[in-house]
Amino acid sequence: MSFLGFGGAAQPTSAQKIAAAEQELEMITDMFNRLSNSCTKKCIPPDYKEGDLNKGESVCLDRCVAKFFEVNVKVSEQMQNMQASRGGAAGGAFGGFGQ
Amino acid sequence: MSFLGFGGAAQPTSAQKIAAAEQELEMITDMFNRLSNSCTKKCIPPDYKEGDLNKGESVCLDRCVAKFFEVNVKVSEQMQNMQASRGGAAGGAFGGFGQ
Amino acid sequence: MSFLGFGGAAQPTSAQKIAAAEQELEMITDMFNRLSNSCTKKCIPPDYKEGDLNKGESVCLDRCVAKFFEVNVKVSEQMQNMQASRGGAAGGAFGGFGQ
Amino acid sequence: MEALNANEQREFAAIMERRQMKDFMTMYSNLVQRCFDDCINDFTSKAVSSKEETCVSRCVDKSLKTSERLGQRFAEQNQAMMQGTGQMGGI
Amino acid sequence: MEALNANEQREFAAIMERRQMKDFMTMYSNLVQRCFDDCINDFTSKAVSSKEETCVSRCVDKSLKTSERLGQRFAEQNQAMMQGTGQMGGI
Amino acid sequence: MEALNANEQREFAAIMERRQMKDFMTMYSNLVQRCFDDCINDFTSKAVSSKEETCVSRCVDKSLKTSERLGQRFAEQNQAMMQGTGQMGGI
Repeated sequence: MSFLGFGGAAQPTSAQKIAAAEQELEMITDMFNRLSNSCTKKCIPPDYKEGDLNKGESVCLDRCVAKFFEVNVKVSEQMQNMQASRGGAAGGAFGGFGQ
Repeated sequence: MSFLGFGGAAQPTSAQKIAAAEQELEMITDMFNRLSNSCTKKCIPPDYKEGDLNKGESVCLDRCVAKFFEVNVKVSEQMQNMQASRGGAAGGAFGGFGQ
Repeated sequence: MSFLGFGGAAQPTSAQKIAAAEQELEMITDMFNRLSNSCTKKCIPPDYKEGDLNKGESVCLDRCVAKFFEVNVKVSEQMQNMQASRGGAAGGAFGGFGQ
Repeated sequence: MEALNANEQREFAAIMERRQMKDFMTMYSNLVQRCFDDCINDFTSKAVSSKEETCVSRCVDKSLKTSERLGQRFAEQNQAMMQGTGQMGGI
Repeated sequence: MEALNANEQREFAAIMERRQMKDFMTMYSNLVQRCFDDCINDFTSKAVSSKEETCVSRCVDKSLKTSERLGQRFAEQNQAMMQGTGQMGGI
Repeated sequence: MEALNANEQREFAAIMERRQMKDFMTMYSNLVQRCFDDCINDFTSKAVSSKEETCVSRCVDKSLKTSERLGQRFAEQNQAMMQGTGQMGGI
């Protein structure tokens, strides 16, 4: 994903390009799954009084997606600033945050 | 899993048959893990006053497994009906529901 | 991880040794991710009144890591005792516990 | 991804196809788990009650509609971000 | 799966074997995490208290018994479903 | 792991390198999800409010510091355990 500030390096091989496309697809899928999870929890009450999305739920989902992207961009910017001011890779040997 | 209504196509190769068997095993393992998760949360209080399962917990687990399978069948039927009435694949480019 | 009581067998091949090192790395990464998850939930309130870790949070994290390791050792010992008294592998065909 | 040539695109499409069944399975399993967790809370019987069955049916219905809507919005936002505008119009 | 011949079954068995260690590891990690999460809630000391230790020990015990029981019921239901009955007798 | 020779170590390092990008991505995604879940709870508008933005920024900050501290303690404990002492000094 370009907003993460990756990419660069010259003339990749076919295998590298395909692997990169695959990794990008995986990351987008993962991002969508996380967004789905979060926005469903925030917008859809788990009592299911009806099978349709009502107006309030629909609008909430739309705004939730927009906000998720905005947070994504902000976090990305903040990490790039930190990396720039540190002049190197952030994080250490262990990088997981758990969920 | 046959209740999902997959299968079909003629004369698969050895590699395909093994891959299918592996995928089936993976899906059954995944289903068991999800069921374990859900039924433990629903039936086993996290205070551990004893190391043994008491009668109530045991019965709850048994019924929970039965209900999980029944829900599985119902969801599968509902999705097959929807697919049949739509005349095609349900869902779009992004299909995750999160957990 | 040696505290699990694995290892043994004589003269592994290069591929086996590398696979084992990879598996060990994966397991340590997984363990760190789980510990991160648990200790963050237990020690860091999700209201973020400040960006820094305060004294109480820092001490809580340190103790949480120590306790996580201690629990790990205790669970490992208990399972080894059970295995020894049963004279074989614990668990059945399905072994997941969910999260 | 824009730089893939015809051959590479064909290979990538094959990889995506192999992933589709797996993704569908995960989607299905998540759906079952969510609707089970939200709708089944009575263990005085081993049979799903009609009330629970209604709940599961609506849950499936609503979850699929939720996923469809989220997928549309996600695709729009992703598109917008790729084009570098970072902004979508007016909700 | 019933259509695998002897050679294919041998290959499949080898794949399963390679998976077993990984599955055991996941099971073990889930067990540690569950019992830690449920039993350890006091961070005024860095040592596990005897009360916490008892809780962890019972948690391990009960979790293994839970998993064993669930595995039995799951296998029965799965068997029944494969045979197309979809129904188990009488709880 | 101590028994890897030079060649094996080189191969293992290459494997680790390939994993690093993936691990970083997972770390990043977890961070976004955590801070979104904890900070964004008002859906009366589609724009992130300044209050929410402050929360996200502190969440990122604190999460990275948390991860760094946990990583240090984890490495120490792991080291101690490998040496068979099983005990760390004095908190």
